[in-house]
Amino acid sequence: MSIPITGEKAAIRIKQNVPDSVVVFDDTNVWVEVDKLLDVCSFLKDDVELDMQFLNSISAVDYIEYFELVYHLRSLRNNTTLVIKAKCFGRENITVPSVTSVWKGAELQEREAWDLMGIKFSKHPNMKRILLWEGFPGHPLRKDFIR
Amino acid sequence: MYGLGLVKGLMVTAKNLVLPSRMMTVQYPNRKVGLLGLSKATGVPLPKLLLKDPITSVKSLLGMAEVKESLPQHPRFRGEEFSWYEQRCTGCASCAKYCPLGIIEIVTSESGDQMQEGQKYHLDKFDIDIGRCMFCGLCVEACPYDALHMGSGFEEGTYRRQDLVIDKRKLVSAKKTPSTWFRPQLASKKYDPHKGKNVKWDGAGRHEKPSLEQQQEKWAKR
Amino acid sequence: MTEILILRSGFDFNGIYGFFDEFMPDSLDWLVFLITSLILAIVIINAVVLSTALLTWFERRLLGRFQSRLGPNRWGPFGLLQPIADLVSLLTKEDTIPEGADKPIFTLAPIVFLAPALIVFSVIPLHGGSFLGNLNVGLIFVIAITSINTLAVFMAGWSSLNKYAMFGAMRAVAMLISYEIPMGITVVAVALVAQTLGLSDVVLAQDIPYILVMPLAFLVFITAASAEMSRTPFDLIESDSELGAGYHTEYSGAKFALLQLTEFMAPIIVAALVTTLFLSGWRGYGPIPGPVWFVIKTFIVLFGFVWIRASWPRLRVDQIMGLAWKGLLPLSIINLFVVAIEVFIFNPGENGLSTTDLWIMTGVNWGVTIIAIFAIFNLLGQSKSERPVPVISPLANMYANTNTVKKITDLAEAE
Amino acid sequence: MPINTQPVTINLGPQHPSTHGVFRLRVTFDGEQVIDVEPVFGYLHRGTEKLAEERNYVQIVTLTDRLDYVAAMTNNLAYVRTVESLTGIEVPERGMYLRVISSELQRIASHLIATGFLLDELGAFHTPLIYCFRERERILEMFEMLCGARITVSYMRPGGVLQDAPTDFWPRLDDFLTSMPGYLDELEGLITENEVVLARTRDLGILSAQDAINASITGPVLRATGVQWDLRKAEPHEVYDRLDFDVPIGSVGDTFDRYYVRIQEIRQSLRMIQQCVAQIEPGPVRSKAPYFIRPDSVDAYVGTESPKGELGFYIVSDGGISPYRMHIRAPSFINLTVLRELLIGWKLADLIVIFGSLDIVVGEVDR
Repeated sequence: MSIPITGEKAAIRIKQNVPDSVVVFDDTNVWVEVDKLLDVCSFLKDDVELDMQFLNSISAVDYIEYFELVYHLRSLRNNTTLVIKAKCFGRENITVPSVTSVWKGAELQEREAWDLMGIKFSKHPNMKRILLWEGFPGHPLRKDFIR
Repeated sequence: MYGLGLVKGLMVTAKNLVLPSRMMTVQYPNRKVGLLGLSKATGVPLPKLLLKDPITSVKSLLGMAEVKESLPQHPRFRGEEFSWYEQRCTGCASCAKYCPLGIIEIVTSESGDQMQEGQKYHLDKFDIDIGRCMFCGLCVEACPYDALHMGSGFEEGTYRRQDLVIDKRKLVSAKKTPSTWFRPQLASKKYDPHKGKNVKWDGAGRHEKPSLEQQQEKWAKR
Repeated sequence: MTEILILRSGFDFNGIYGFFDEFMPDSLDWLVFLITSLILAIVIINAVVLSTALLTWFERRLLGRFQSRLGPNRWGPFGLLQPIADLVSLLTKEDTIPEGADKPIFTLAPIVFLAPALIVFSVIPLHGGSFLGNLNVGLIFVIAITSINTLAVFMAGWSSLNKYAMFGAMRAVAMLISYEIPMGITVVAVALVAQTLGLSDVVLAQDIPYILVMPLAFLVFITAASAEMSRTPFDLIESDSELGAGYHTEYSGAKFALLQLTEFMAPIIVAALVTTLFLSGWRGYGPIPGPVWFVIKTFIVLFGFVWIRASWPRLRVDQIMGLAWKGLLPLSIINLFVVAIEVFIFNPGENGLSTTDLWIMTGVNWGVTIIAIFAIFNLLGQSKSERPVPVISPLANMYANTNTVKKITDLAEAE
Repeated sequence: MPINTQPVTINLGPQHPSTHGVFRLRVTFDGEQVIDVEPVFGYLHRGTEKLAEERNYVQIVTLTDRLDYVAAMTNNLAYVRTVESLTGIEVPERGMYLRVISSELQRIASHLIATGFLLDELGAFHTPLIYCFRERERILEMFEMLCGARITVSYMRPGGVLQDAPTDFWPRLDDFLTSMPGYLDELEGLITENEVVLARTRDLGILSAQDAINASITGPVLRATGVQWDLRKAEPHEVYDRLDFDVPIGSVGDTFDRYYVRIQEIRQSLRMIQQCVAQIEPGPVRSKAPYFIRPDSVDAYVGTESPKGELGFYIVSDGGISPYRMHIRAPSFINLTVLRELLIGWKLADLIVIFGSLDIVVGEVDR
């Protein structure tokens, strides 16, 4: 059975190696600073103990006051999972560091997040709309999207 | 190696060429039959058929005779032509609420001055827009009185979209051959809707409608 | 009816010319010539188009049965009128020409495509002679005429102003020209053994069918011929899964009907040629007349084509070119070389090779064929089919943190 | 001497026989060689994630049918598992067995389609495709017995499956299980040793294990690279931990391996169904669950091994009757990450074959 790494364990490990990155954690999730996201992710991938070599999925959730990016990570070697979350505040011009350089699998998912949720990823190789056409007004998965 | 795999492939296709039992075609709606097939399909013995209808017999030898064929369907098949029993329906509109697409439109009015349990609303309108229906069957699953059943048909074709809206009049006059999907009471009776037997409203439900006395008794207890 | 007329021996150019010449004044020789040509043209076109229609039905029914379905059976007895229904459907469609197309060439291409296919039929000997009588350069004539196809395909693809059509046309030119060469070399071998270039004479020389005498030549010829008519596994000109339709992407209506007609005609031509060159043409046994033997043999070859079409996938463009230059060309040269030596040794006189000579050649050539094919296969490297044994990558371990492995072993022990 | 040609850009799709639906590839060719590929998504975008926000938890089951429309059962399974993990609804034993049986049948059907269309793209004139469809037809007939529909099944519900299998289902399943290995052998006879297929698929579009993991590839495409990773073993859900089965892997990671892994997985699925039929016992198939499910405000992500790869649902609930946000991790979509790297340098004919071997369904790519 895949064992979810507890937020506490992961948070301690991350804190030790990437200072000032963890905002808060609970049983299953770790919230990290948006600015440190790339550092945290590259640490998680290269770390021997956590070894999160596999990016499962990137989801973006609109909580109206803020957007939350959810990274579901998996270690294929240790058969463990980890959830990293990042809150980004504001409605317009949100920019989040892209993790494409760490996991190539993020490429299409980040484009999807930009297209449907309007979260821009900096240093993404091809930051274009993916499912909708260029010039589509707004981002449909936002809660305030009215057609 | 050395083309042997290619020869093996040729053998597989040859095997399928000579084995007619592997045929997957269903000749819907008409099946071409030979002479023997014709006598089997019509149930008329061969000599009698030859005497009685020589033209058709010759046609069948030429491979031009046809008999009706329908696609094989399980009794559980979820199809259109909804079977709806007005007698069982109370107008609770559960089906309309459960429909993921919201294509069932129900308008009711009070039928009595004092609505009590078991008493029913008067249904002014019961429309199902099967042009948008995806036959998921959630409405049937929702119906607490087993009033709405899936049908078994699949051959609806019209020239206008509006014609696909089934209204109350059509529902009442439609053939009542409900599918046994989510209706174990019909499945346990080994009912097959494709045989074309109509089911009356009192045989379609999981439970009988309570009598007036029972209702009054229950009402009085509260 | 027309077919029976054709099959009567003497129904060729000279026969008809003589028939009309009897009651026409000498000054009207040009008219007699014209009338004869017209009659021949009408007969050939009708016969060929009818047999092509029959072939489309035959192929579709047979493909259906190979694929365990029925094939067309609705229209007419056993679906025999299906080709007519198809034709009506195609002819009544709108004949569109793309906006930017080169209109004259676009219109001309189907005609250029169809004409050579029809002309070839005038020299195929059905019984003793062909429509044109016994043409003494029949082999060269056939090879020359069929090469015009390449031009027509390129015309169609180029003038359509469609990239898919262009792809198909470029592939066609590369492939058709490559396969001309092994095909020509094999035909030379046949001509060597038969000591003639006339198609009827080739049949007459076949005391033993040449498929037995020269199996290698037969294999090369049939492979090259299926490439020439672009059938599976060489159908990349119009590979439907890659190019949609290839060179005839933009064609519709009557023009498309012509292209399709020619395409279905090609197998008949090839099958007739194979019958003539390798299966001893109209020669057969028993009371069955020659033309019937010819048709039977042709349909056996056609059955083979359909069978292969139903069974094998398509090769890639570079593999097809590789097969032509690395596989078929050496094989055809080996065949020509061996046959030439044999013919030199037996040194046939006026009457050609004797039956004994042919039997000896058969024995030698079968050995050569098997050795040559093995050698070519080994050289091309396709025989090395061993694959590495799968090794579980250490990058993942799905049994970590789980006792599934233990459970399964426990279960096995318990049993 | 290098021949300089002008690059040609072709729009493969959205209407093209080999793009598995309405998928578009903008390909630049140098002669026949691919020098650049740009996939264009979105021709089948229906906004499933947005639609799910206004439907309740049972109604969404009908939406999941339409994601990967050749494998609706596994979509249902992935979704209801997420809802169960969100709410803690228990599933009765027989319901779990029926789930496994139906989703393994669906896996066979989906792999048959993948194999058939791959061969179709190789240029076999529909013969393997029709043989595959012939066997798939029997699976669809069994689905019709289970739930009345063949493609859009909507069979599973949070808390079990909708209905028990009818009595005539089991003989039909037995018949299928006994005859299917023979048909598979026949299909393999047509394909696996065929020189043309081998010449076309061997060493074509090789994907290394490292790249596959880095690009989040899952499913048979990942297993073909030699990575033994299967969520049915790694995260045994339902009754998979009681079943004995192997996880087939490929050796090179080329197109042939992707095909062959699928064929072997079909055999493993048959094995699993056989064990399920032996183990299943009478009982309820669906536990009592309210129709309007109101989970606590939590989120849950559950990945399930679907025929295409890991199909994951991430559901955020705000306590209402419909999810606050539902995100779908679509395997077909994410497997396309490596498309560009796989295709560049190959020829047009190879492009079609490599693309076909990835086995995408546009309903799932665009959602």
